[in-house]
Amino acid sequence: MTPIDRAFRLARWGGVVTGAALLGVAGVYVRALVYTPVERFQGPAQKIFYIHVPSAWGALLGFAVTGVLSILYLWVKDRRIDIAAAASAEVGVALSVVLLTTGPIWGKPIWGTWWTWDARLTSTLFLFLLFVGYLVMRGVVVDPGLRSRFSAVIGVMGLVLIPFIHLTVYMFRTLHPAPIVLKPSKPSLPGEMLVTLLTSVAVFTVVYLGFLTQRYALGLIRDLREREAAGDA
Amino acid sequence: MVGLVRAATVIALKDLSLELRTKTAFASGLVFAVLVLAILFFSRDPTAVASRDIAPGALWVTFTFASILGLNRAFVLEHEQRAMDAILLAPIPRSAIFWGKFAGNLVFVGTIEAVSIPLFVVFYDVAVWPYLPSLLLVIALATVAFVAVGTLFSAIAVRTQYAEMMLPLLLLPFLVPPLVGGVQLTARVLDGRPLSDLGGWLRLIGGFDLAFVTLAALLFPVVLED
Amino acid sequence: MVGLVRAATVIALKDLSLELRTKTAFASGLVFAVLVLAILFFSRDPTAVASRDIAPGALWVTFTFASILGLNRAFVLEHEQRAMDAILLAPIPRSAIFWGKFAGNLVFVGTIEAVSIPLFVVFYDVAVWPYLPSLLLVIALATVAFVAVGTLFSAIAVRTQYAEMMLPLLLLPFLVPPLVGGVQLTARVLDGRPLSDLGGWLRLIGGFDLAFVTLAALLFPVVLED
Amino acid sequence: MPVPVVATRGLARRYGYRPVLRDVSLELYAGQALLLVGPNGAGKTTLIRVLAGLLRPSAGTVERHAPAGLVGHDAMLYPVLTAAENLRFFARLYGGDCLSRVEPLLERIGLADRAHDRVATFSRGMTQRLGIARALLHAPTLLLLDEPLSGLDDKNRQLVLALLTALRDDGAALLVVSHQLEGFAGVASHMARLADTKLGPVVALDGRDPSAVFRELGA
Amino acid sequence: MPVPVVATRGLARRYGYRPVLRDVSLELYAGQALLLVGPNGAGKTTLIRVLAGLLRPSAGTVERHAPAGLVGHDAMLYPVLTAAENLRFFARLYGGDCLSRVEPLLERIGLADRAHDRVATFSRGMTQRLGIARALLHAPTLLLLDEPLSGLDDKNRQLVLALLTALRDDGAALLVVSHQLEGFAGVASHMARLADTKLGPVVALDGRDPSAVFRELGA
Ligand code: HEM
Ligand SMILES: Nc1ncnc2c1ncn2[C@@H]1O[C@H](COP(=O)(O)OP(=O)(O)OP(=O)(O)O)[C@@H](O)[C@H]1O
Ligand SMILES: Nc1ncnc2c1ncn2[C@@H]1O[C@H](COP(=O)(O)OP(=O)(O)OP(=O)(O)O)[C@@H](O)[C@H]1O
Ligand SMILES: [Mg+2]
Ligand SMILES: [Mg+2]
Repeated sequence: MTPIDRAFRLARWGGVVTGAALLGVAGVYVRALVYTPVERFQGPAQKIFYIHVPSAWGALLGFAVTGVLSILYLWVKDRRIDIAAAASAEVGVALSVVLLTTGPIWGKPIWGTWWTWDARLTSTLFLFLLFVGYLVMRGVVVDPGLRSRFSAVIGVMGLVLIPFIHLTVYMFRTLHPAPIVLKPSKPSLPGEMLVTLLTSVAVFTVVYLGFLTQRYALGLIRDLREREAAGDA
Repeated sequence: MVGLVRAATVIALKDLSLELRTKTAFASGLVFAVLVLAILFFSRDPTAVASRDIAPGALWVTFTFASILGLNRAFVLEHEQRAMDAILLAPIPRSAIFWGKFAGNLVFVGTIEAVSIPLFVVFYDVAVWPYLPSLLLVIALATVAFVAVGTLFSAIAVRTQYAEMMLPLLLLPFLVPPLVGGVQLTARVLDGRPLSDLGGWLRLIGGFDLAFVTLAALLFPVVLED
Repeated sequence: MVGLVRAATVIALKDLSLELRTKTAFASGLVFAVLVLAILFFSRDPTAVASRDIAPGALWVTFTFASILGLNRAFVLEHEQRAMDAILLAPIPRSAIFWGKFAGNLVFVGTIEAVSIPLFVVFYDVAVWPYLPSLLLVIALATVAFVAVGTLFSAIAVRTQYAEMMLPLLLLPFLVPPLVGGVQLTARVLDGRPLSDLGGWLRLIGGFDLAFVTLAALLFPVVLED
Repeated sequence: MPVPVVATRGLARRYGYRPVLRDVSLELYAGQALLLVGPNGAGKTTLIRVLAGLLRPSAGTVERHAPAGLVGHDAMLYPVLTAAENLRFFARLYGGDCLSRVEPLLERIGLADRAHDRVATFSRGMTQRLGIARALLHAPTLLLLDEPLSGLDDKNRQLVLALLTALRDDGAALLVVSHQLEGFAGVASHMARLADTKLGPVVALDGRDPSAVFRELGA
Repeated sequence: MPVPVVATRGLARRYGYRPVLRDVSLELYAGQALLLVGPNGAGKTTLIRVLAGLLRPSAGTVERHAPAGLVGHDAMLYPVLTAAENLRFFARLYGGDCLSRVEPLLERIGLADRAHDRVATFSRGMTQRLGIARALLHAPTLLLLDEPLSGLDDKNRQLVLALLTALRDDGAALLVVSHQLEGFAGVASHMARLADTKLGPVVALDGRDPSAVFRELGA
């Protein structure tokens, strides 16, 4: 079985996982809309919560993974690490788009404003922009070696940047709700909602993994094709 | 070590002598400042907004854009006839190239800033003189941060064949902490608050400087390899 | 005449296909808008300044800088291996080169603007939708003006070996009328004033367009000769 | 009598105040191939750029009856575009049936297999050849070539020389600047020397070897 | 036995995934002058840049015992600076007594009178010579020259060839890439051919003419 066949099989698996995960999302929403109580103060608007929060989780996960892989690449210099990092960045960007659209949609009814420059929002936003730049750069640099090294450098820089942006904006007053699940005391969310939230977070993690495998496999295939085209053993 | 400092100085001086000959930094600092000031000035309804309230923002927007143009310049020059290759051949530590460019850019951006500040005083008649020392400290801190990152990224940008667009694309996200910090501090300083009140912001920018100057210097050689 | 249009189209399409391939205009429009917005936001004391009051200024500062970078790009490309010479050899009217570049730049800057406007709605939640047509008209008018002048000057700048700095230096003074006009009009439009009230400004910018598009087209060949 | 494809009368060119060409009068007819030699800095490139219409003469006149095809020191291509994209762009600019000549030309200069790689990734000799192809796109009746063989290996030197001979025989007028004379015996019909801003007499080769005539031109 | 000034073992280089050099093993000793020939796109420039340390090999090793002097396809100068400023800048970068060599070098390559003009205003041959001067600033014991004669007129070709011979006799190791072999008889001590990514045998010339050996190298 040639590497390219293996890559294709991986891509198919990725597809399967993604498909299943997306079904899961649908399921979560049935549960969210039908079986989960309507939040007292926010009303139906709160339902967006079950996609907003998990996508936030997925996006941040994606970017974090890219950052870590970038460091790893500078160490090992294996092209597959670079491909994986890029794949993770792509998924991260996709999920941040979801996050950055659901957020404001939610914000308008709740906060009465589309946007607020609060710590979490702003850091997400710029993280998103940084990785847009990352992807544009990858599109422009043709030499794979150069592309990998540039990407890694940006990835590492980005990883270090985030806490700073967060801190920066944190020194402003903040509208965005404080963590309500990941906090020392016990979760302050009605059990029903909490369960729904946690399942949807789990589901989105699978979505992330599914997309990641797919993009990674595709990157691998493109890479192998390039080598064949160049007639390299 | 001596070699590093010497080489870095030689490189920085070369860039600066060019700047001295052309005065572009000086001139564009001037023009930029005036334009940004004009736009922001005319864009606001004087009855609604006191100029004082947007002066710091205007100041930093000017710094940012004037600097971005300057940063690109530094490596475009090296790229034109591949002069950078000849530098790489010389028996000098590669980090010397970073420090040289970094120093050159600092002076360049510094000039732009030095030119614009008086203009703000005139336009917005904010009384800076009493607070000048603290103001300069703040500006210096913020500048170091984004010049360091800018130097690293312009070395990447120049090799993408779309340097003009690529540098801002990569650099701008990194400007948030230093700029927001710079702006906040500037505003507070102009309100006459003593630096001692501003420990938080100062520490933030200081930390940012430390982190990214180091990181940029470390990663620079990776970018040069071919 | 046919020849002119054909040649201009060919040139514009070449630049645009490059842009489509790299998406730099789109991406940098995004990043620029967000950053300017962020800086201006964090720079003001929210209690003192309503975001509405600085929105127009922010909008136009973004347009200006994003465009300046784009304008430079257009001729740097031609200059790299003297490809422009090969274009000059072709049996086409030289003004075709101007119109081609002009069109290409208009689309480029237009993209940047198209990307930034929605962002302003979101960030400043200024209700533009009702005024969208008038707003677009105003933006279009001002844009034409400075892209025309910019196209002419970038052809000069690229041959000074300091293009990055020289273009803004030459261009910025010419931006004052369209920008101040644009800013004023934007502010008024957003206040819900009907265009009929704004005749003065509209005529000013309209006249500026007419004068400088013509002038630029006429002077362009002079700039190309060697 | 036939009209020259390009003719200059009392041509002069200065850069700033440094005179580079003084009183150059030259006539080039269809089917002629003039080999122009001269020391570095003599003004050969300047002359060629003036003839092409890229530089305005400081004095004197230039009459050109056809758009020139020019091969210069720079390839005049877009490094970010592929070989094919470059040629197609210029072909569209020239209009007519130029587009149909792109493929054959790439074939002819032996770059068909690299047609879809960006010029930035080409070796020097490959770029040089592509530049020559660019100059031939519109089948020019006047060809100005500034050191066309530089950077070319043996095989490609022969290939280009053959190409030029064919063009001359088809009635194009050629002006070739070169520092290496080998191989031009078959191509050049005339020869002249440009030195310290002055153009020497244009001598017909009549089959003599350029290197021989070179000495007699007093180099 | 002496150590080579530069030696490669099993050297390979790819661009992206296109292999350009495969398993190149080469040793160059002080006083040797290797004339490297090969078709366009063979990988000569790539090899030189790897030897100079500007490109990382994809596989294999390079050992260099001295900073190389490099003449490449580009002059590696600042067009906005004058000839003198360019040389002085690089001289300072190399340190030592290099600064004192600037004047003599400008003299030697016949650019003393143009020392204070910007390189942007130089003719091709002038730029080429200045690039060579730049490479000689630090009196390198290893010289890598990629088509050093391109763009040079007769006189300057002789001048550069003489310069190279002198350097070789002073014990420098030379690697010269060139498509034109005339004049290298006196300079080159060895010759090799690089073709489709492979380096052929290095043959000693022993006074034979390169063009003769060229054929025997199976070009
Ligand atoms: C790092 C990115 C983000 C994370 C981790 C995140 C996480 C969360 C969490 C956990 C909640 C639930 C809080 C609660 O209901 O009490 C929430 C609510 C919300 N988020 Fe986000 N969010 C992020 C980005 C955004 C963005 C970019 C927006 C855009 C405006 C946004 C707008 C909102 C709104 C409007 C709510 C509802 C506020 C409320 O319940 O009062 N969030 N977010
Ligand atoms: N743009 C310029 N500005 C000022 N002087 C110039 C410029 N271009 C060329 N020169 C000068 O004009 C003279 C002739 O230059 P030109 O390039 O025509 O010489 P050439 O005959 O082509 O030399 P080569 O054989 O080296 O190519 C040289 O002295 C050169 O320095
Ligand atoms: N930066 C690059 N990216 C991708 N491919 C490249 C790059 N540089 C060179 N190549 C390819 O590598 C091969 C060898 O190029 P190189 O410049 O070494 O050849 P060369 O022997 O110097 O040819 P010439 O005699 O024309 O100078 C060519 O096929 C070229 O297309
Ligand atoms: Mg010349
Ligand atoms: Mg080569």
